[in-house]
Amino acid sequence: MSGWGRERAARDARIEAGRAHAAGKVVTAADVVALLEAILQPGDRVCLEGDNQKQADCLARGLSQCDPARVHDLHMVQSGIVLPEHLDIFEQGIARRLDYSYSGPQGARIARMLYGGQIELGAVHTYLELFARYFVDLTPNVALIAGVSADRDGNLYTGPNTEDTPTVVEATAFKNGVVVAQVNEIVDRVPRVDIPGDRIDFVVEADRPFYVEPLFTRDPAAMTETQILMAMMAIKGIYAEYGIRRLNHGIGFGTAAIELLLPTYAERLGLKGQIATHWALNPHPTLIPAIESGWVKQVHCFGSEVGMDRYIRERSDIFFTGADGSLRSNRAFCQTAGLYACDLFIGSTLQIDLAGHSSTVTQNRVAGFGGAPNMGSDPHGRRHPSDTWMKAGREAQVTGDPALMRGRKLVVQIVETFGEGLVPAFVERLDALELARKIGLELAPVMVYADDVTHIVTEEGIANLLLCRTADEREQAIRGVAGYTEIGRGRDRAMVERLRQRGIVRRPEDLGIEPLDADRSLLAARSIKDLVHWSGGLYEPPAKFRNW
Amino acid sequence: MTLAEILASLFPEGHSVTVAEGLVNGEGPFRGGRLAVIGIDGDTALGVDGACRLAGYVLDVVRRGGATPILVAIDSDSQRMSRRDELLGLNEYLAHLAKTLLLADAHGHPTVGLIYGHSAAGAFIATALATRVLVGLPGANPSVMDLPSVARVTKLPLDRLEAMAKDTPVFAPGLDNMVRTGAVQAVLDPERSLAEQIAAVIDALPTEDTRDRAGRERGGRPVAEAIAAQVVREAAFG
Amino acid sequence: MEKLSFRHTTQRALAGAKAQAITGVVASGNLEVLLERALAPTECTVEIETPIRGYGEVWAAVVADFVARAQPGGLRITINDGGARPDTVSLRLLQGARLMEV
Amino acid sequence: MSERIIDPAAKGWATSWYEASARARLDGLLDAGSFREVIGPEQRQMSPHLPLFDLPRAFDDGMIVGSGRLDGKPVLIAAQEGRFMGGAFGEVHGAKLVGLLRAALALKPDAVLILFDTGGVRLQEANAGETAIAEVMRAIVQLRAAGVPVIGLIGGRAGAYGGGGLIAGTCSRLVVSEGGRISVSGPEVIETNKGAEEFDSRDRALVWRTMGGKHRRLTGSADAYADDTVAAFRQAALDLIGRTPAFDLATLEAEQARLEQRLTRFSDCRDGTEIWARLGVNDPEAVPALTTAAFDALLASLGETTHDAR
Repeated sequence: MSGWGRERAARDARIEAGRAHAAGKVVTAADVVALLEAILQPGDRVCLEGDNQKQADCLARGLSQCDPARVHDLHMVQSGIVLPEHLDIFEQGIARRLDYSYSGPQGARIARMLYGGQIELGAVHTYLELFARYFVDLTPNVALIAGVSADRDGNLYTGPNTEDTPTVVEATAFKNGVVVAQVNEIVDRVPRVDIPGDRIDFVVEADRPFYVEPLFTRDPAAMTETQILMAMMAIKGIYAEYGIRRLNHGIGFGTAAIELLLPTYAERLGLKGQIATHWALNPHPTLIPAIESGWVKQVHCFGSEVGMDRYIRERSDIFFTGADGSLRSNRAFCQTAGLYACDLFIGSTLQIDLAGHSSTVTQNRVAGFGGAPNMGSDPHGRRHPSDTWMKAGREAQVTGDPALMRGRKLVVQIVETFGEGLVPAFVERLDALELARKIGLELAPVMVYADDVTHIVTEEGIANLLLCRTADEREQAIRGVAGYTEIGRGRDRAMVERLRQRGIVRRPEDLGIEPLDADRSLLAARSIKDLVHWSGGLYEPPAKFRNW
Repeated sequence: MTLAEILASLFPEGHSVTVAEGLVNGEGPFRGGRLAVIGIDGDTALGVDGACRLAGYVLDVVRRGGATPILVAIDSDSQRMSRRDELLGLNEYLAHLAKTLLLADAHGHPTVGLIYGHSAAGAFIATALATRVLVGLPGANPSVMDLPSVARVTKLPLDRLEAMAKDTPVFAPGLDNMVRTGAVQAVLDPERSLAEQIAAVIDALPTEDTRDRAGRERGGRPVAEAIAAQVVREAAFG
Repeated sequence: MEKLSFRHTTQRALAGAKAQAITGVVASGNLEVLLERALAPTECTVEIETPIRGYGEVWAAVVADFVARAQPGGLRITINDGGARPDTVSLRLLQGARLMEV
Repeated sequence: MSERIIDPAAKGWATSWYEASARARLDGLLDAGSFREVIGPEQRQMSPHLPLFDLPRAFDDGMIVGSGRLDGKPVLIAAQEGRFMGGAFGEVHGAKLVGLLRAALALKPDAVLILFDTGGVRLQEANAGETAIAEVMRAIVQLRAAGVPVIGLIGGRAGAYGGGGLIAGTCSRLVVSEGGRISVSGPEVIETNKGAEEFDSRDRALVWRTMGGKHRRLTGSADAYADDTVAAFRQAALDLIGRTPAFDLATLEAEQARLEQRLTRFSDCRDGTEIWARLGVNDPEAVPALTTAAFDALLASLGETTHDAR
């Protein structure tokens, strides 16, 4: 037998073995375990689809019920470690090695298991980085994915939460891998074909619809005056100053407050049309008032958001939708858009050190950062100018030929100086370093590196790190907005005042903002119910966010 | 004492008091007239159905007129905790039951609560605490919440709560603590005739709500009486 | 509970004639501030009861900054803290001073 | 230097009852400047018990009482601060309300208004709280019998739970907003004791269908439905003052009949929507999303939700 075609033959054998448990391509939920045991080989690289939003949970349960004597030592290559089953399989010996990107609720458990040696860790990637490796050296042998519906030929409708699916399928199906899709229902004809059927080998009719986390829903009722003050400063001191039109927001309350201040505070500042028009952003419910007020021109989404589907369908002028009318999201493309086509990323973090490095990892939690490190970085490959980008570049430039100057992406951290339980956000040394030491990580889990951060916004003011010329200036600029934390109280007051004269540190009063004006009456919506009203009843919030 | 023992001591000549599904209703001869008895027996939770029936019994007594005293004998659980009860408006049923007792009182029916077992929370407020005077029998165990549950909610260690409970009647469960708070006027003597003791209680009914005064005197509610009195003194229209 | 007490001298009395004001509520992460015009025109006291121990230095810094900024001469300020963050404390103090200036 | 973006007199929003503090509710509800507080915060009549638990106290113990005028009418008024200890009844908190109700017996105001916002009894002072609730209920009944209406307003974040729900059931009239909840056992308590199968407390829509303002208004548990604004509550209170039921045998017999009928008609209903359907609501699933105007129209079409039987 010749040396070529072995992968194809192996793939055909797996599919042949799986067919015993399928009617055509269709597999019942009850036969999932048998199917997986038939198609999986020990040591396989497996992508079990799941990120910070949707989860192939039926397949995850199935995988965790496989016999470890038959299915073992898998190498999991997947975006998210989110469901308990994602870690159960390591405890059971079904999986051994892990390369991933994001872990939300399982952050503490994953830290314990790493520490206990139950997981052999490759690396904690960014989404885009892991996707890239799918095409180079982490190509899955088997992909277990999730969609809304499929027909009997395997044509797949992902629904609004398309997210990672096209990327995962592309890497698997075109490199001799096997693709299993769980769907909520088998239909005669799918509303639209997100993945053509010839890339899907098996379709599992799941016992219940796949889980989606409403991760991007922020209840305006929980928004504080401090967050509103920070949002006012960001709008006036950064958005207006740099004329930011193309941007991405994180998921925190500070950025949600910015979204809710656009039709009120920013409108009164005369900024409509000047800022925040084009977005790489999930469909945040808190963006509804700005959309309805005509602020927003276009939004491309990584995924969808629970309850936003009807609204999006009726706002196809703003969102990317298919011929069927529903949202088409795509994490890989949206991450790329955020990286290369946005002039600003603004998000929150748990810890910032004196240089400006930041991380959401604490001593006992390996959070994983998902997309934030890509959004929150200056892409050196960018070659198109914009006024915003060039202005930031000018501020950063100190030496060299001005004709060779390039721009800078604005990467803004918006944090309250103290977090939950009076935990300071500013620290001498990131907990991430201690965690890396404890579990032997070669690379400390830093979310945004200092050299990518351009501004830090706190309730005390804005530090413009672009304008800092020395490490000492940078440290004092950070201390200068660190409030009453130990870092803040340890500032050189005279130097901070000098930085203030140069506009490197700016206080609310320097921006013409009276802190006592930071009032909840400024919010375009003060409750989830208000958002429903803004949407004309189209937004259908998940039950846990309702108080009616 | 059990309900049967209580009824025997109250009505040596016999009575018509029955218990059905934990609900007590009936009457017996008392000082030449009658004494009506309603109540809850057997640590039964009080839900919408039971509260409605008990309220009906009280209204029957009022409708018949006269000055028949009403004894509210209680050994109950808390209010019945269920989705159905709340859906149907349990708060209205419990409040209605309390109101019927307060109405009976206003119509000249002396109302006396007698706690001989457990009672808690809404069931306690709607029944025994809605009488003119509440008395107890040794062994009774009224509570708002048991200490392990208090420990869970307050996130305090149980042993610390138990130690605190010894000197702080204001939060700890038990008859003695309800006596010191003023909610329970007196503890009766199970060895003596309950008929005589209840008669004495009725003869000495206070004309107004004296529970906060008792709470101050007994140290279980040190400031309530003074606070209420200050509001009465100082409230005025500008 | 930890009790803290600060006494400051101001350059002037706080404007306005309002005798008393209260702002905020005692809730998790919040606090209530009672302000009374009860002292000599260039004196200010701040008394605090807080369930979070060990933040005396932070309170001292917050109060000192507030006094320097608002010049709350004449005020006796009493705080019931529910575990508020320093920025919230600053905000409530300034809100309180503004209420008294009416 | 600093520009003033907000003119406090011309805010874009009407003051939300749900969001407002107890003091802000009093301010907005009563005629401007008419509120006279009794035992104000400067008297520092705080809980004598909370320090034992190492818990912070509030100057007013979460209960603000006093007198004021409502469109010129003299009223006594009490407001609970739902954010302090969940608005729960402690010794001082409860005694202030007891005192106010007793004062009303002599002062004969046009009404006593109680602005509920409470989770029930404060566990750290449970016996005092529970006894105070009993005292409050007795005092309310005495007042009502003396011809003074007692009107409860419910729309705060803590709702009217536990003993608060029982006190509410004793009032002459109740105003409720959509966000307001009235119940004895809270969803979490039911779930803890009986399991998530009985009541999934995280299903907020279920919580409101079971004990929320619209359900309570539709079933006649509350007499008026107000928008979530202080102005709407003021108007609703004014509307009710002049038409409150007497407290007598006839009223309680009517209430008995009303409550018995409710049991007969809805005893087997598992969900609010089933009850609403039997009440004649055509599209019960749509009720939670109805605007105030649409909900008012629905109420008018049903008729039977308004009664004097309480």
